[in-house]
Amino acid sequence: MTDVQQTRIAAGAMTADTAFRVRMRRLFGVLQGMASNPATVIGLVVIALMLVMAIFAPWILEPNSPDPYQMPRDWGAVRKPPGTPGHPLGTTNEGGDVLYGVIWGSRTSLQLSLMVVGSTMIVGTIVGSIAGLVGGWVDEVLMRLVDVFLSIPELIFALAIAAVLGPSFGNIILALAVVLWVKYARIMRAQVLQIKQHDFVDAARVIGDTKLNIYLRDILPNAVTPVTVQATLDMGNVVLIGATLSFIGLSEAGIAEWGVLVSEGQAGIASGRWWASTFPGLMIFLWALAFNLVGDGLRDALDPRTEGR
Amino acid sequence: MQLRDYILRRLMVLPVLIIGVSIVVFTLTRIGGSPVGIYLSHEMTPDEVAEIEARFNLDKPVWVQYIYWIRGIAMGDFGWSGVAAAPVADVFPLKLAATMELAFASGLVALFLGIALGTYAGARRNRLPDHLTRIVAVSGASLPQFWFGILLLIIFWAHIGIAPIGRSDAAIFASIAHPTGLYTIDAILAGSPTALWDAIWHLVLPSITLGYGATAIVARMMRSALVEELQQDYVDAARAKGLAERIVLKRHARRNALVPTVTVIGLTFGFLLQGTITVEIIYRWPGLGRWMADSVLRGDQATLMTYVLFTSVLFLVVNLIVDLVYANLDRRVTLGK
Amino acid sequence: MTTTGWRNGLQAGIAALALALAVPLAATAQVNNPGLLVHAADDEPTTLDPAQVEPGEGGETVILQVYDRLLDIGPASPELIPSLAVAVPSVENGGISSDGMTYTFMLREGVTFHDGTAFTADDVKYSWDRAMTMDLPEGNAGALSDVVASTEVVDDMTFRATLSEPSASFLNSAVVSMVASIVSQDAVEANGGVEAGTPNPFMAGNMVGTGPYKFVAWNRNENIQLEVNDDYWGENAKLDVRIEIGGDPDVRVLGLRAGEFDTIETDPSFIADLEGVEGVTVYSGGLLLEPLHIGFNLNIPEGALPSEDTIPVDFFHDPRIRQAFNHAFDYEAFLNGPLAGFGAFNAHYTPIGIFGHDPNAPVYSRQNYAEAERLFREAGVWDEGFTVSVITEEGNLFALMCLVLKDSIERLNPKFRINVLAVAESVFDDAHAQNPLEYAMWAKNADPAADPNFYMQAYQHPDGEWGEVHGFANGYRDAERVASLIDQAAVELDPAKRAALYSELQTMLYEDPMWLIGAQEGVVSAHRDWLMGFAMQPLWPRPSLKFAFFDK
Amino acid sequence: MLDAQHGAAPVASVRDLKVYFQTKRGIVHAVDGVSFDIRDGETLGLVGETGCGKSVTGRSFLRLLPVPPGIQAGGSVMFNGHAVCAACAGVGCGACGSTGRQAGRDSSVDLLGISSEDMRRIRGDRIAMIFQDPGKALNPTLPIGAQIAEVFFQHRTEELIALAGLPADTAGAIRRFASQSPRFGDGWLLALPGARAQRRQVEAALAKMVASALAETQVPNPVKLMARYPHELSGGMRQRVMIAQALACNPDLLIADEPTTALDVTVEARILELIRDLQQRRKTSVLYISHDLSLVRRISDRVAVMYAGRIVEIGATAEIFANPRHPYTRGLMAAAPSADTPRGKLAAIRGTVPELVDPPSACRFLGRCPHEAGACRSNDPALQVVAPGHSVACFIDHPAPSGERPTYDRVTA
Repeated sequence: MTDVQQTRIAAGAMTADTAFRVRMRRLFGVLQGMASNPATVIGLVVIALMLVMAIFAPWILEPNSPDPYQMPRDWGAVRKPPGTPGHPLGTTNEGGDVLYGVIWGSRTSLQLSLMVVGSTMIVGTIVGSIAGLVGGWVDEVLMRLVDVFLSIPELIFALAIAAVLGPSFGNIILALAVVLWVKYARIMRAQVLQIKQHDFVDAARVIGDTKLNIYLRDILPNAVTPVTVQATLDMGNVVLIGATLSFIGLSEAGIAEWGVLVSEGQAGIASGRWWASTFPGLMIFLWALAFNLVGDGLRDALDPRTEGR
Repeated sequence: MQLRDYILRRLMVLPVLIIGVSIVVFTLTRIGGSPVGIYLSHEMTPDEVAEIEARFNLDKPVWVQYIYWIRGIAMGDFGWSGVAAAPVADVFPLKLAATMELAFASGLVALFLGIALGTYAGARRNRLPDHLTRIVAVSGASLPQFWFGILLLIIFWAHIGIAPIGRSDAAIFASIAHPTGLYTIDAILAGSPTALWDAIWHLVLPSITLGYGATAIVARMMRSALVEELQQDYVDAARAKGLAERIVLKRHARRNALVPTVTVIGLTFGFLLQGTITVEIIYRWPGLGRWMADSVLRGDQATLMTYVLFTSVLFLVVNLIVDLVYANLDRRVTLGK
Repeated sequence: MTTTGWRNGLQAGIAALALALAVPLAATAQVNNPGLLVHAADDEPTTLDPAQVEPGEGGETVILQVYDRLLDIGPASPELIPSLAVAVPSVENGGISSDGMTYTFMLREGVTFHDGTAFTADDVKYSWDRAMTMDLPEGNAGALSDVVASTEVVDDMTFRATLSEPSASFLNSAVVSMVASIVSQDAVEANGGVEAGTPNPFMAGNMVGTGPYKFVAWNRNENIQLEVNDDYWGENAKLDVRIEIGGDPDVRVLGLRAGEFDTIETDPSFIADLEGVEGVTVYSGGLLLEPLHIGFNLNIPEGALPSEDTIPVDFFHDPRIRQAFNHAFDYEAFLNGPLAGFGAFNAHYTPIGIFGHDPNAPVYSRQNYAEAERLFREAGVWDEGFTVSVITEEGNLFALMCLVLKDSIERLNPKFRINVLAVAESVFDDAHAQNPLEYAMWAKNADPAADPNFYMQAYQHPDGEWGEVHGFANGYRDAERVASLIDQAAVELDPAKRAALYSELQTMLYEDPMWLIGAQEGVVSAHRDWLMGFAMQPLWPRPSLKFAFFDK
Repeated sequence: MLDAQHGAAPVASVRDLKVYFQTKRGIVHAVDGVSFDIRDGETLGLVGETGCGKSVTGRSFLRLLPVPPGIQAGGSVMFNGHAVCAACAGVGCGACGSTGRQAGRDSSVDLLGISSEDMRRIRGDRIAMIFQDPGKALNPTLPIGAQIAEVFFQHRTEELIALAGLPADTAGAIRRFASQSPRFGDGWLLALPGARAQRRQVEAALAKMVASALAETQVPNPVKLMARYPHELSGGMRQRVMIAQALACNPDLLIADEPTTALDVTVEARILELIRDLQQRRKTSVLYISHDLSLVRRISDRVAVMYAGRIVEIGATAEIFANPRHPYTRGLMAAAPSADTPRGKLAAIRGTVPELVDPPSACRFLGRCPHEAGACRSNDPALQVVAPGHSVACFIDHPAPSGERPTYDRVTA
């Protein structure tokens, strides 16, 4: 009996250690895989540029006082075309500087996506983990709740929530968070269930590890990859849905956010004032594209099946 | 036998999900404050406000209101739409027909185009056509539809002036009967080429706008499914039989790649349904999506509740059908379990 | 390196791009849709029933075309003209009794409803009684029931109304209002009849009137179709009508430029896009009688404000703060920006064009930061600052006015913060209908009227409609004086003396403002050149057009 | 090098075959200069560990390598196809001496050099292949019959038309149907009454051919089997179907790539027997690829041992097993699975197959070899004859250029 146990302990310790090494080697492989895909590299570069723009926005363009997330409105210079002195990308119907909107919009978008993805990831991970670890009726109830949430098409759901809460950027964040956490819960639960089957988790259990320990050391790190892929894709997706909600009219007026700018600038497109929505629209497109490219690249790099035979 | 158990289980869960959705929807609209704001004005006395609330049973406890709502739905009464100034149930079928026509047109185009594109790319993996298709696919999923639509509108409607907006020419519309509400079908039934052409012509730009993203989804799925199938042994086995590459691709790989691609129909359907909102706004398409957007902005809760509930049920049913079809189609699924 | 360096480089390149892309749209020369007038409307009606329609709501436009009223207002002047009544009642022609209590209308013979039934005095009585009986809260029945004590059919072609008290504005405000439209008794009785407090679904979506247009169809969210009534008692309309509903403002502008629409509803901010466009005529003239205003709430319930707000509930009790807001607002920016120059400064409640407006009375028309700062300092809020929310409807001029206010106040002192809550129409209506109001400030426009007394009662009198909701009595420097001046003016029959009273009020209220009035909006409209007989009458429901006059 | 007792020209000769793969880590030399012959009618066993390149070698006969990332780096695979006896269509008759072959009409082609169209004609007809896992190598969504039918469509159109009782000059949609090359609109054409009848005839003929092909593999009730799907069958049955499909056209060469690995041991024996039996009846040459030495010993006439992209030893089965020369072969034999060791494991040889990215000029077995000497580090041994019909690539049996010779006694750490 003790013999068997000891062998198992040894095996457990060894596999856990190997698992870590395998993970590190895989991570390295993933990075290498991503670097070899030109589309992913382009995506990474665009994301880097966007991040630089977002982080250094206050140094690129003087923040509007007192609220830098409000468009600086020059009511005396409304609807100026690009190339107007002081407004290289033109101005909006409210005299807002489009360049300011484009640059500070990256900051707003970053906030939006970080807040939504961050909160949904945390909530989803916790709920999914609880469902997967506890099992039983808790799992059943949580998963039915998740199913109900997944039954409503996400844009329509977010639209309904934002509509009910009233138009504001904060409410868009809230609506998206309410809608999107379920994806992570589902991924996380599947991961927990899958990894629970693995030998090394069994081994750890045999040597008397606490559940929490097993979870933190073995299960959580293994689940990081699919969650990361989903989060990367969501970083772009969230901005896209947010902008769509803004377009429909659920944003608050006057903030420096790309979706708001497209929707406000839309009013002038008919009259040849293409700039106020074109540039911010392009930014939404690039943002979503970049994260989609990287998310795709990440998924491909993580997917063992795409390795050459 | 396993398949039947699976179907039974799915069918049993369906009502649970629908009730769940209805509770979520109902709760949501009650959080949002008064559903009758659209009728109120500041000239009203509190008595008058109470009178309007009583008209909509808002003086009752919340759970009673929910029962009223569900009972109404069961009897075909979805409430009164303030925006359409008519019972929701009266206007809904007309709007639904408009939206479905648009969604189906886009969906069909997307399905065929997506499968063709995905096959083309998947068969030429890691070569130029594959990279180009990838760009189409990723950009399709990243392109803000409302922005794309506006750009098309500007070019083809405002600048070149060849594309129309709306759903039909009013005069041509009036010239034929509309038994189905799907104008293309109506035109065929009426045997009027003019009306058919008019209906199709009005469909073109909205379908492109809506279909682009859907094409991307299908193409992407088809590509990866095909790449996966092409790596299977049976493809090599088919080649080893001396089959021409064309037949290997069409009869074996593509055919089997279509099976997992079926699952994407559910996803695409949701995408199209959501997309109709912005596309209908832009192209003045008189469907559910535009009505919903109007209702959202004007606080027409009866419409909003019906719309969310209906689209969810539709989404659920379509996904259920897709899953069942998939389980049936893919014999490997039953084999594996 | 400064930011200007790279900005200049970017500018040069993009200016060239701008020139290349801003190609003018191709103009269409021939007349589109001959025989049909296509009007692009802003809002979808919520109802087509005169007894249910809310003043200023989209359905009024359609009701104006399809139903007739006893009297009408012509396109040229605000004078009343006969319609279904053959004469405008007056004391001289015996239509108004000498005590001003009974009005007798001689009706037009040989008029038929669109369903073929004959028009008689019964229909008039039925229509008015119907509106007053239904008394729908959302409708405007009060315009009749507030003054009409009883109605009576004298004979087939004579109708008499008895008032509850004399009213000089009965004809102007009640008889021509949409709620007083004459509906077909037979049609209503055949479709649900009259039930107190309950809307009639048939009438909400159908119309049987006597007007120059017959109702054909209402395709929700799409269009409303009307056709010429060939049996009209007056001059026949020339063009069938299709009212296109619910396009975005820019789609309407595009459609007009492309020639798909003949007339469009627009607001001044879009006029710049239409000026100089070949084939399009921009009509502008006169001012709307609906000042754009922001209200100060002096009656905020404790704890009701949004959580971000830092002001005390009695914030606006101090007239200096209200004055300071009025001084700080950038009027020129608002007029020249969102209103594109169409409008006038008139910072108090006797609108330009209304009797009693004193052009010499002081108005807030220029941003005066020095004065605003002085007043804010005096009121003791300068150093600490404040945050206050202003609620308004999203997506229109009101929201833009709020943004101008936000910029004006926040630039004056960064410690001052204005949150603009631009919400859905129904949410706003809901908030706006509460008494007491749970927001410190809100923005909208005033309801139009023809007489100064209406504005004074509704918007300035401490016991008036808003005086009560907003608690003006808490804030006026001399509430009794304001009340008595308004009451005096209401009954003063000598125009000169009355004008003097209003003049005094204007001066007084300048020092003690209860509103911030951004501007009085100009009347603007745009239509295709090929449209003949274009006329506007601001006293008609917006967009103030009668399609029957048009031809092309 | 040719075995005297056969004397005939080999059915296939592989010369200096090199197949490289482009991977993220570099170019993998999966097959690196392999030469051997397959003699007419013999069974050649190709053994080695997983990843040694034996499957790639086998697939090279059919050019079934993914183009990128596979690189056909060089060498040749000469194939001497036989012309089918005109009298009996390959069944075997008096005219051809029961060989089914028309004497003197053999043609030799380099399989690596011909056009893909020519290659396609050879595949399934002259050279066929059986795959490792019949569950994966059969299309899961097509009935068995339809899958075997494809071989006949492809290579036996004429016979099909003849068997259906149609004139040999049948053209148009029916011919296209019988050769599985439909054009757009053929569906409608074939629905026409006249064509439909002809089509039925073709289908009936086809069913007959498929059934007889299946019957060859001793499956019960072949007609019923035709309508079933692969997943409805057991593994053994599936492999029988694969074999029927492969042998349908009576090929000259059969590549059997671990055909029994995925099967139970009991089934394995029966399948082996079947292959053996069919091979002997039809005089088909077989390249039998396996990692299982004992299995190869049972079925092969000759054995080639592959290691790391090279053939290290080749010779008659008896000779090899009696007198293994290469240390790797010896290692394999020592590790030969007995009844209770799990299959597919060669646990006794320490280490693993080296990565084949840019291999150095040294013995590939270096590092795993218990007898390695200095010469093995700097020289790459080539295959040399050590006995008649027995070649080995090791310096033990033929000195390295330096003259150094490791011996079996020497064991280094």
